Amino acid sequence: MEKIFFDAATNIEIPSVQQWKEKGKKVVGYTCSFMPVELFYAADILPIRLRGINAYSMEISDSYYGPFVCSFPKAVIQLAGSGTYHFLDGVVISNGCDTLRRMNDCWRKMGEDIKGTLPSWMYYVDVPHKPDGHAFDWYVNQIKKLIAAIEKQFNVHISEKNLKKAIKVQNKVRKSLWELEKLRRETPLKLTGTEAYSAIIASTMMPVDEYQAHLNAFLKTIHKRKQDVADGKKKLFLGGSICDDFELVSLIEASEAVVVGENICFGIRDENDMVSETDDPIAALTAKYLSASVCPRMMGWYKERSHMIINKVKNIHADGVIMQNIRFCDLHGTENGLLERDFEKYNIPSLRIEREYGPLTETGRLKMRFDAFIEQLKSADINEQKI
Amino acid sequence: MITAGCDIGSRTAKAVIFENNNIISSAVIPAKLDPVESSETIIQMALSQADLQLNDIEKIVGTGYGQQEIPFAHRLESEIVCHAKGAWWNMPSARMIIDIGGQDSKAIKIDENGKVVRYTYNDKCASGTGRFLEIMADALQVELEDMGEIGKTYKERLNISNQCVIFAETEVVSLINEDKDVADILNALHRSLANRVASLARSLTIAPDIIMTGGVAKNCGVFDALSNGIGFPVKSLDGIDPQINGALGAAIIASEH
Amino acid sequence: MSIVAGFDVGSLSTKAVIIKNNKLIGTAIIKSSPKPIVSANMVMKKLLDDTGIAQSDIKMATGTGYGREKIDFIDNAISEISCHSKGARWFVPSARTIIDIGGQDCKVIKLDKDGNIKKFITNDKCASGTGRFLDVMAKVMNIDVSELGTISQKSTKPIAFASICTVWAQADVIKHINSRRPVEDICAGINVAMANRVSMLTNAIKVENDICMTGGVAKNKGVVKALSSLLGERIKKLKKADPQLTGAIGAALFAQEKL
Amino acid sequence: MRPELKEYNLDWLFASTFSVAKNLLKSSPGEMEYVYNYIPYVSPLLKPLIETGKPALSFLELFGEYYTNIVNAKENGKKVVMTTFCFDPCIFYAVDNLLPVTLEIGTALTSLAWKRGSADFMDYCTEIGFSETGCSSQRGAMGAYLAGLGAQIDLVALNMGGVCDTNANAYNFAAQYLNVPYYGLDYPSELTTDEVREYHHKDYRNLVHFIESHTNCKFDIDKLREVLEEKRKQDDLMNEIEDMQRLIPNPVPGIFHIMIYAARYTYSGKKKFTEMLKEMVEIVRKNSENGVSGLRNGVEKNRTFLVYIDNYSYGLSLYEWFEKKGISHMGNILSRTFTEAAPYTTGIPGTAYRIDTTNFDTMIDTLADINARMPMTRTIRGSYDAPNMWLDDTLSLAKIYSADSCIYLGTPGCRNTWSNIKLLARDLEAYGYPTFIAYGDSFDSRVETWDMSEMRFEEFYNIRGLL
Repeated sequence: MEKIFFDAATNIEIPSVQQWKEKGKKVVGYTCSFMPVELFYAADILPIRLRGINAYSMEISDSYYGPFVCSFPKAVIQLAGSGTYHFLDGVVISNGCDTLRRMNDCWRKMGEDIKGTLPSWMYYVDVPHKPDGHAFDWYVNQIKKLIAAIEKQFNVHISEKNLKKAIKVQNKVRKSLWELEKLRRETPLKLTGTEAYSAIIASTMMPVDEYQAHLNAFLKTIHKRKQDVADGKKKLFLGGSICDDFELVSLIEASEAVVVGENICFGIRDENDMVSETDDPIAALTAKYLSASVCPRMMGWYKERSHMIINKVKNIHADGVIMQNIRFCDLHGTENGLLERDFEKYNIPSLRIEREYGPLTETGRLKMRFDAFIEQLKSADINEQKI
Repeated sequence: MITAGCDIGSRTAKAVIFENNNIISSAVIPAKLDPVESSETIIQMALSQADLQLNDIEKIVGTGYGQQEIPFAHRLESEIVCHAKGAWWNMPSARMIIDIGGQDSKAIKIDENGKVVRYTYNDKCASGTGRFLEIMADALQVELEDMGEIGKTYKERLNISNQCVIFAETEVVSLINEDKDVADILNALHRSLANRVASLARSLTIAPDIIMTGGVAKNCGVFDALSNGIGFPVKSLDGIDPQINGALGAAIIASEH
Repeated sequence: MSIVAGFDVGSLSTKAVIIKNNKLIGTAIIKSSPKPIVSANMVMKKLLDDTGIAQSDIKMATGTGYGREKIDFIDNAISEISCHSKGARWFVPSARTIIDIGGQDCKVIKLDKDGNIKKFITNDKCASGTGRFLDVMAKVMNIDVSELGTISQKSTKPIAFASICTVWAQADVIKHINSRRPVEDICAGINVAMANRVSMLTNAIKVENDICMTGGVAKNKGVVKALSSLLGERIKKLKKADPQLTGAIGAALFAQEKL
Repeated sequence: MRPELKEYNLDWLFASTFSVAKNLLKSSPGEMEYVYNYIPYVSPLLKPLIETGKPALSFLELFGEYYTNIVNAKENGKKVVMTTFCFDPCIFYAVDNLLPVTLEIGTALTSLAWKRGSADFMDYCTEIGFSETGCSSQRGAMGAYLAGLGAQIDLVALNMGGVCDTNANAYNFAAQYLNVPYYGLDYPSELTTDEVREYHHKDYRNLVHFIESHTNCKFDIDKLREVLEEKRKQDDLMNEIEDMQRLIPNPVPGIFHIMIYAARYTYSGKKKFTEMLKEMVEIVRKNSENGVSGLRNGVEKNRTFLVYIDNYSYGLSLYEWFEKKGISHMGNILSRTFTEAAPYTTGIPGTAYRIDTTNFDTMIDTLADINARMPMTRTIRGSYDAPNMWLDDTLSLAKIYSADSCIYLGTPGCRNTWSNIKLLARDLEAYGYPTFIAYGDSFDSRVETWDMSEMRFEEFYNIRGLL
């Protein structure tokens, strides 16, 4: 596996971020896939996704968040409270879900108690729960306000030219990521889900130019490979709650399976998942980040979502689907319940699990489910042969 | 004036006899299924140690989970008030008391007069209670009393993360399967418990001195880990078995009324 | 003559069976030690001692259960879901829905008419729907877990508990013991709380007849009765052997197929 | 779900229970006692309710009528819209052929009066795929409608987008599951800016269009005006009750909060609700003139403000416990009416609404403004400590009502408040309000039994010296 990607996906303050800082440049953390990273690159600021990996205890976050709350934002607060995010020059929080938006409140309160944990700049972006109409206009305005706030805070100017350039650069990354996705559909399959997924996560943690170079190199290596990593294994699709703790993917692949696609808040959806390079940049960013990023938080769009997900499962030729949700993530928990019924209609075998976010210290119970699911898929094969 | 405090918990029963601002005897036994039996046995033990009869005691205050069932109590008081009182009597500089009990854990904030200002108890399942250690001692087949010392000899830093005691037990079993050392597992358990309890104290905002009371305070592993979790040194009671603190507080309250 | 064995190393108990020509010729159940390998060796020794069969006579052995991958003398490992399905069909060939309440989790499995797994569901939420729940409660009550069923039968008024968390429920149980509520009502309340959790899981998979319950909890008449009434369906009794052996029997049957 | 439960239609059960129960008021005390023996699960609710006299009759008539209408909806050619509390349903009554079903009210009533509460319905939701950790307030009644044990739902419309994910998510699930049209209003995190106001208005116009297109009805301007004028009267009456609640002792009987809660989210804009409120005002006024507390024994020892919602899962146990201890229930977040005339909105521009019935546009804008200022849509949408949000509201209300202490009651399904309550409690304590966080579930007694909760309440009031 590409070590550079693996390191970027499993650590927070990676060497490339440190090098970026050493050049005297700024780093800003953000929470959701609704955040147009282009805005920051246009100001020569490095945007990184806030993550909660490697949080082994919750003694800090549990004193702000209550008990019946998803462990992802809790893990982020725990890390922030322990100083992991000390290098950030700012944080932008958006209302991806209720618990995430409350991270803003908990973080500020923590800043009163533990010195040095509050970044010098905290900004809240209000993402509407509708992708079109007046909500579109609202988000255009939110982006404009964010631009103004960045300009003021970091004493920079975000020009249209730079914005357009940043869009171009990100589109190139998206094209390469799509390249990667296409490779995951091929037989022989030349890369595992763990490899692909760590490359995808790394894209949110590394400066874009550096990332693009590594990704190009990685794609080249894959092309040269011969071995089929899916030989004798079942191809699975993974969906549901945010899952940057990709140990889960590795655990699935420790059974006789390989993950060939996901839909979990990272990566790109399809080849059209691009930002227009000709339209007004802010409208173009809104179209991509708001209108095209319909997630279960946008109530009333389930049909479009299920259509998109089922198509993806079919296109990647998955043998089955694993749908997971973090405990207390009702948005995905419920959507998984609806999807389960629809998968059944299309004869797509599926397995639904609920889990805690964070380090997998105990894998027995999960592994048993994955093993059994794969046994189920295999016994279905034997039956087909009989018929 | 001779008074007594009787603390009938879900796991242990404790009694303290108190005279002229002094503890004259105390006793601890494992709780019996019948709380009445527990209270009668424990008070008799404390009385015989002090060479006294039940009618020598002027006032008895009962506390703890089974307080309603103490036949001879003149007055009942919540564990929270009793623990606060006991710790404050022992150490007037105490402003925060952490008590890990059998069924729940509490963080209590008190003022300079020992009055409870705020308190909170564990909110999620029981991974922050004494039951947790008991179940784990069972799973690891070690004695409850030895857990602290064994845990101190740890070498590898392991982690137990599950929120649910029962699933945390699964984690422990899987660590045993991986041939992890018992000391390392114990150390992880102590940190896990201490961190859950630390969040209670943190949510009230920390105020020194912080005293840890209750039977679990005798477990040096949890005790040390608690200081780390809170980010502030935790103190133990001065010269008193932390387990009798609730009964002590009850006896003191009896003497005040 | 083919002798095969199945081992089910669970978190609470370890089970093993020997099957010869589709017939059960030896069984053993022991309490699990924390180390699965130790449990497996112990149960193996007991099995061999009881039946007088030599280990070398066992042509094929399959392991299942929590510690399945740690057993060194087995030829292959298969998940509990598959083994319980297989084993249940050995008891009741018409079984289509299998409910297994294990120490760490509860599983409901739906089979097609040929016994293939169509779908399964497990509780990930909390331990309150698992065998450990009953275990913890019995301990508080100071009775053996096997008595929960019989004692509860005398109850006319099961007590309602906080059934969302095992340990909160335990606090309730202690409270009721302290206030001297009848033991049978407490036991019945525990069984009903358990049955409630399991029925929710079972209904989620849409039951098909016949329904079987496997595992040790199947021996608890209180839970079985409460569950039947909640589901509005009869649960078939496993008669040919101890239901606790189902997983091990299924494992042995897989071993037999491999021969 | 228990097989025997599938025999009964929930709406029909309610319709008949309430219609029959109102006859009780005509009975002699002896006859009443006799009947209570036959209804051991409903009587703990009925007894204290009936003791309130006239308003009880109106309450029972109101709900008898409400559920009878729902039962007969299809026969009468009416469509049924599933909606949420904190949505003002008066808009639906401005359309001739539409009837709202408010899930949370159904859940609360089931929890209050049914033997096993709404536990079976809640579990049914889980069985068909809904998240078990979702809010219990919807899961209760929703289970019945999804299982086909209630009216057939034709459309789903609500206002919780941007305020509460779990809520909107539940309705979204119901709409997808039943395959019926869905419209959800969405709210930004702010309240008072022009940009937000414009967003509210545009969003609400889409709702109007949604209703018209799915009912094949045009809004009738006169009907709309009639409904809004009725609502104005109701607001005034509620404000009057709230204003008198400031007196010491508080003359408002605690159970009025449940009665108003249930009625305002089902019968807003309807005459029957106005009647009930008038009768309540009369009682409260009389109490205040006599300087009597609304508590049955007349002695007020403590005034407790509920910073979030109420509890319905233990029947009326909490209310009865308050009565026993001499604690005045100062209402909860759902008791509030954020009109311009409300005592706690004066002087804060943009936070209150004004009913303007000049023309169709002003009325639609009014409705948009009302919905944006319903208790939760107003208070829970932004950061807990942002201006005019949870902390601000709680502090000003606690002050206005001379509260001695605060209690948080909610459900483990509430992501918003469980993410913030520790912070809020800390702030309230700092302002001198002893605050207790209860872990039970307002609608599901299986989370924490009343025995355990009672012990915790008892502990809190004793230790903090509040009685």
